[in-house]
Amino acid sequence: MTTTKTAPPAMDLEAKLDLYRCQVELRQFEERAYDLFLENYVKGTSHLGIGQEAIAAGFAAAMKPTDWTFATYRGHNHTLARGVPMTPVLAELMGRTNGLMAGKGGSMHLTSVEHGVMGSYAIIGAHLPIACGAAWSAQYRGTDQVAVCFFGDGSVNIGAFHEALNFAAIWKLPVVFVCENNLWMEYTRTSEVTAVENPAADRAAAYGLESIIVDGNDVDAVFEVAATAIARARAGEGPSMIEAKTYRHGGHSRADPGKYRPDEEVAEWKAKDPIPRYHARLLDLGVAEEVLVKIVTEVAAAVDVATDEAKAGAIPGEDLLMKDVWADGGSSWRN
Amino acid sequence: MTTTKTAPPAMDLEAKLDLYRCQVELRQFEERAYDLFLENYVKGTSHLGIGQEAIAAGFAAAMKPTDWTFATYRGHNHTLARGVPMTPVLAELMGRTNGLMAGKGGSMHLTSVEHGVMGSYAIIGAHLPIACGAAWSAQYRGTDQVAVCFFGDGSVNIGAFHEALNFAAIWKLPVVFVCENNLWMEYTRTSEVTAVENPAADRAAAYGLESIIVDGNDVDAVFEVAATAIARARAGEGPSMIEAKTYRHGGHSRADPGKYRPDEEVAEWKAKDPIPRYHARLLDLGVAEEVLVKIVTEVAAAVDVATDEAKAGAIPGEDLLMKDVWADGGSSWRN
Amino acid sequence: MAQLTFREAIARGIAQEMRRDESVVFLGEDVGAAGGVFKGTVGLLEEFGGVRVRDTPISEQAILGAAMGASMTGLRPIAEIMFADFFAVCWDIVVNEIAKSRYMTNGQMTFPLVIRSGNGGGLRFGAQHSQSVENWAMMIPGLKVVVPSNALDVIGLMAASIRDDDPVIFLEEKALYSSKMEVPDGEILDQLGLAKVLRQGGDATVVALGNMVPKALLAAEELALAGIDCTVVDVRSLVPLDTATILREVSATGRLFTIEENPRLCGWGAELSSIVSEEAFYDLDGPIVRITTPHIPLPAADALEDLAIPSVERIVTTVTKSMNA
Amino acid sequence: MAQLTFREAIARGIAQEMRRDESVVFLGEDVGAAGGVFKGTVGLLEEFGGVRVRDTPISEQAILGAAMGASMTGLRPIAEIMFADFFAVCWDIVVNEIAKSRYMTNGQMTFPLVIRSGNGGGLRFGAQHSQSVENWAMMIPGLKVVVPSNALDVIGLMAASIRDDDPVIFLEEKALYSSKMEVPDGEILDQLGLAKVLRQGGDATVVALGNMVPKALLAAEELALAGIDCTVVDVRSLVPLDTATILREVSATGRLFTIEENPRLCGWGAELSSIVSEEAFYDLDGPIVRITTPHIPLPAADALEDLAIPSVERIVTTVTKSMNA
Ligand SMILES: Cc1ncc(C[n+]2csc(CCOP(=O)(O)OP(=O)(O)O)c2C)c(N)n1
Ligand SMILES: Cc1ncc(C[n+]2csc(CCOP(=O)(O)OP(=O)(O)O)c2C)c(N)n1
Ligand SMILES: [Mg+2]
Ligand SMILES: [Mg+2]
Repeated sequence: MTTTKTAPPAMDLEAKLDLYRCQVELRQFEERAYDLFLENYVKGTSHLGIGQEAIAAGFAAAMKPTDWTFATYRGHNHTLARGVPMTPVLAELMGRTNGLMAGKGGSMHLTSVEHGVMGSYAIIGAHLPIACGAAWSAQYRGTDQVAVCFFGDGSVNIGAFHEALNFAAIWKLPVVFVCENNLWMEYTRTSEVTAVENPAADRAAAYGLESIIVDGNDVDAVFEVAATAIARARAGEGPSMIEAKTYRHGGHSRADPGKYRPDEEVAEWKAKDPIPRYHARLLDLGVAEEVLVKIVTEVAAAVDVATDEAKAGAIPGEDLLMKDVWADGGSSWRN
Repeated sequence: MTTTKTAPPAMDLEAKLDLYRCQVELRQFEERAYDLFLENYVKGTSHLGIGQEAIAAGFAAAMKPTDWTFATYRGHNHTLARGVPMTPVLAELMGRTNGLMAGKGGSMHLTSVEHGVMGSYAIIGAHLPIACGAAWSAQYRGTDQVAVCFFGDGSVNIGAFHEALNFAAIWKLPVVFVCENNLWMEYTRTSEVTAVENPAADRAAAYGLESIIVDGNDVDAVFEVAATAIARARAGEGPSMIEAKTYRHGGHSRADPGKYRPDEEVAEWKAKDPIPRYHARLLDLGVAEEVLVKIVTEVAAAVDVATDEAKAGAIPGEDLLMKDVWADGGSSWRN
Repeated sequence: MAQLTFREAIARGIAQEMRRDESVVFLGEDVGAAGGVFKGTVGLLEEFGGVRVRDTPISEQAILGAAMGASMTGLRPIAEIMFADFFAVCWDIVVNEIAKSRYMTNGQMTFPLVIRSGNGGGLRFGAQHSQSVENWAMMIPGLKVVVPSNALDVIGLMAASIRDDDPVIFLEEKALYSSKMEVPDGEILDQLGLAKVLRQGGDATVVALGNMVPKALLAAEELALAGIDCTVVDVRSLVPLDTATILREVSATGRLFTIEENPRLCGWGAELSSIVSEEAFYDLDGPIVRITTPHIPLPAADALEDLAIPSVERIVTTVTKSMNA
Repeated sequence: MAQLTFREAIARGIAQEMRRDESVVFLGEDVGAAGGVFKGTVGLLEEFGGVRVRDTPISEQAILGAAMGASMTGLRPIAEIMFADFFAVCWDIVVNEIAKSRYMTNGQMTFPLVIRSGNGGGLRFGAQHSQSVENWAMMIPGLKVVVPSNALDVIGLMAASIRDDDPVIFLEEKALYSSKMEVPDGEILDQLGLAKVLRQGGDATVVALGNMVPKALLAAEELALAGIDCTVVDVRSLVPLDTATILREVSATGRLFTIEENPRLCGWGAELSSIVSEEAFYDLDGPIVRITTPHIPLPAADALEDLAIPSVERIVTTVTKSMNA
């Protein structure tokens, strides 16, 4: 592990409170999403990011609004952290017309171009080359945009990962690859099927990149490493890959209680929960407990409002079904 | 670069003369194949291995007859080095019924299961996972067979390379990956599109493997490194990856005069031609010049015979066309 | 006899063959300890051990490459591609390598392997986890393609696929995993390339596959009440294709309807239509009608997905309209 | 006017569009300094420089991923996949990502990109370098599919594809690269989704694509001598498909023959057959006949490849036999 060389940007207390609020929002949103599965409002599958909030929050805080996020099917956190309101996300999970994509994408494909959320991708590895393409476009057009691309530890063994990393490196693209290493694939431990100990960091050298590992449950540390890598990319110094160590508290997806994991392992990681940890740090920094409690309460109210709004959404019909296969808005393949 | 740890097997003069003969055979065969293109006996495309003979010869000598070769479209050398006679190979290039696959595969797909040549593959990267499968089968059945898989320097940037290397490493498969680094892809220099200097060796660590580089124009050196890696695989110690530095004297394929390469580069490498080099070494070892000349003459006669035999082959017809899609020997997809 | 779900039938079919043949091995993602994400392989690791039942990394090209290399050297591997949509990340190994190598080598090599995969929609998984890919595979010379519609067929066709010396793409309809039926005890072995006539009727022939089979049967019941008596054929195996049965049944009724859970273009329905209009043209009494998913990616929302995939109601309406035209 | 080869037309079409639109960029393997392995892009690097014309590693997923990501953020990339067979190594990016993302995002994203590739056989390259893949692409909702048959169409359809806001799979028949024709100077712009009637005849309608078009025309000449007068339609674009023209021409003659350089199953010929027998059934005077490559991988030997791919002679014999049946 090498730590970054340039000085981290200073962060004031206000910004830290925002980081706290962001993590609380993600957490409460995901908990509500879970409840709504149980109530059968959310059909299909869904992959929660509970326990991994610090990564989404830290990176989003380090990005400009014009930067781009590329997420996986475990993308609720990343979508919300970029400023997408809760209601359309929740409505999307419920398959309503007021959903982010009117129900056509679902939980695994959250996208909000307006917020720089350039898609959530459900095929392992696919979005790494796509993020390269966005970064290439920024480079070509001479904008200062950076693409940040998140993926899991299990995703480092698929071909597209390899092609994208080499491609980004040789073209010096403004892209930051972020491996959220939560130790597990679906039900298999990544270390059992991966030839190196740190799935992303130990492969950085194969692409001429620095090996960077960060505590993914420490939002300040994440912010720091994110800011450095993004600044590097923006300055035309090329891609970075960051491995953030973290853990998902629940199962892989809706259907999975996550019982294959040793109880002690789950307990150990729950003790490292990024939110109580940050809570404690903020108290140490002199923030009053009631300021934090107020944030939690406000978020809870917002989640309730979003839930009601989402539930009020209409059920989509034939018109939406046959819309937007093509750029002309239609779906006709013949004259 | 790390050199191998176990002592190399000793090689007597007889064996060295065989290595010489093998290289001469490959060279003369390829030269004849080239002439036959010009005479329009060989249709389609063809990728010669002139200049790269030491790798094929050295590895083949280190393999048992029951071991397996997996080659690319540049596979004439590897096929012949395993003992496949020249006539069926030449006849295959000409599309005759006495061809190795009766004309159905062509130059890019030479296969002789009988000789352990388990196919030549024309899609970059594809055969690396397939070689893993053969190695897995040897491991499962408890035979001592080893799969040796050759590929080019340009092939290290495709997804299948990455998947296969990781897979072989975690399953500790008896497979030896051999990168024949001839510096060029088709018309593009590999270093221009590859993030590391030594395309294979600098990536070995990403799969927990040792970084091994060998002079691919020195057949003794190749034999040594091959014997060590194969012994390792046979002993159940898992895969190796070897990068052999070499050069193709001609263009990429039949259609290519290879003019994009600087004259000095070509000249420099022609000066390192493995065959004159080995010739000189054998003389140093006390072999009489006429022994070597005799080998060259014998091979030339054999190439002539093979040419005549190949030309005498029949043109394949409808019966072969519709044969062997399926294991029942036929091609019927309906009743 | 035992009540068996479709997903239990998968494991039973595989276990039956692994017991009788040591060369049968099984690999895929989360197939071992977890018993598969669809719980189709529960118990296999426990019975056959970790040497024969192996979890892999997320490396579909490596999975299928390994299956291919193993099959050419004496094993009979079964590989799982978790969702059929993921064939797209390893399509080269399937179509350029596995399908062609026997032919290219003039029969020197044989590839006795089975690739099983969760196919089709209905589970609200969205466009990248709901595709039916039987047409992708049918299009490629050198692949056999099997799609069972019930637990009994799963066992018998799985056994036949494993014993077959050619590569078989074995597609398991995700929407059917929890369907149940009575299945006899003991060895079950079926045959590839045989369609099944599930219902005889004099007015029209309805040909369906996989998850569309139960829908076709329900539609036929409704249609019968309205006076349209349908023959229903379960294709079961697209390659080899039982054209004899299909041509016979279409000629008998003079009308063909195909029910496909596939986007519109170039599917097996079009292939059947074209075979019939070339070979049984003069037996036809009216247009051949294909009922398919529209030519769109599958949407995630339940309401939209239900509109997209052919329903019993759509089958009934379409057949009725065409028969009364 | 200038005599132009098909391969020169590629470069001319691309250059025309790169001149008028800075957002058009081009990437692929050996496309720059080497001018493409089929010499289809000679001169582009020289005219447009290394920032707009870029050589890539052998990483087809990265090539197409880059094209997709660039197209969703304001560029109009053209990507080359050297041989169409190599689509198999990057099929996921094509079918699961590029084709579906506009629909999945409810129209938030647009993908104005062109993927061009050398398609088809005839060059004795063997099974892994000779496939026609237009059917693979036609099957996938969200992809447009264009296959020109001559140099003029290459330029005009290339321009139309580049200006189109949807992803276009642009297939260049390898067997046609050295064919030549007179092409006017100045801007050439054609339209996607229009078939061309190349010959009018009263007896049968022959529909062909790409390299089969010149063969169909030659066959029609021979057939005319034997008293069978054929209409010949060049499909040009499979998606969007000009069903209006095809249905009109088939209805006029009452007979349809499709000529496809594809293995037998599930091709565009089957799709056309099925459209016609559903929508123009009562206009048909006889069976619809598809002429295709047999359902086998393509062999390498010249003699075998010539037997496999539909020839003028096979077209003549098949049409004659069927018309006289
Ligand atoms: C190509 C492909 N193979 C398999 C899957 C099925 N799958 C979905 S998530 C997953 C595990 C991914 O693990 P990881 O990358 O660690 O991400 P995490 O789910 O832990 O966030 C698998 C195997 C897939 N979506 N795509
Ligand atoms: C997937 C794929 N992409 C592209 C090609 C076209 N192609 C054939 S050989 C070649 C260059 C390979 O270079 P290298 O791996 O160095 O091998 P060499 O030809 O030098 O032996 C390319 C790009 C291919 N066959 N397969
Ligand atoms: Mg993980
Ligand atoms: Mg090379």
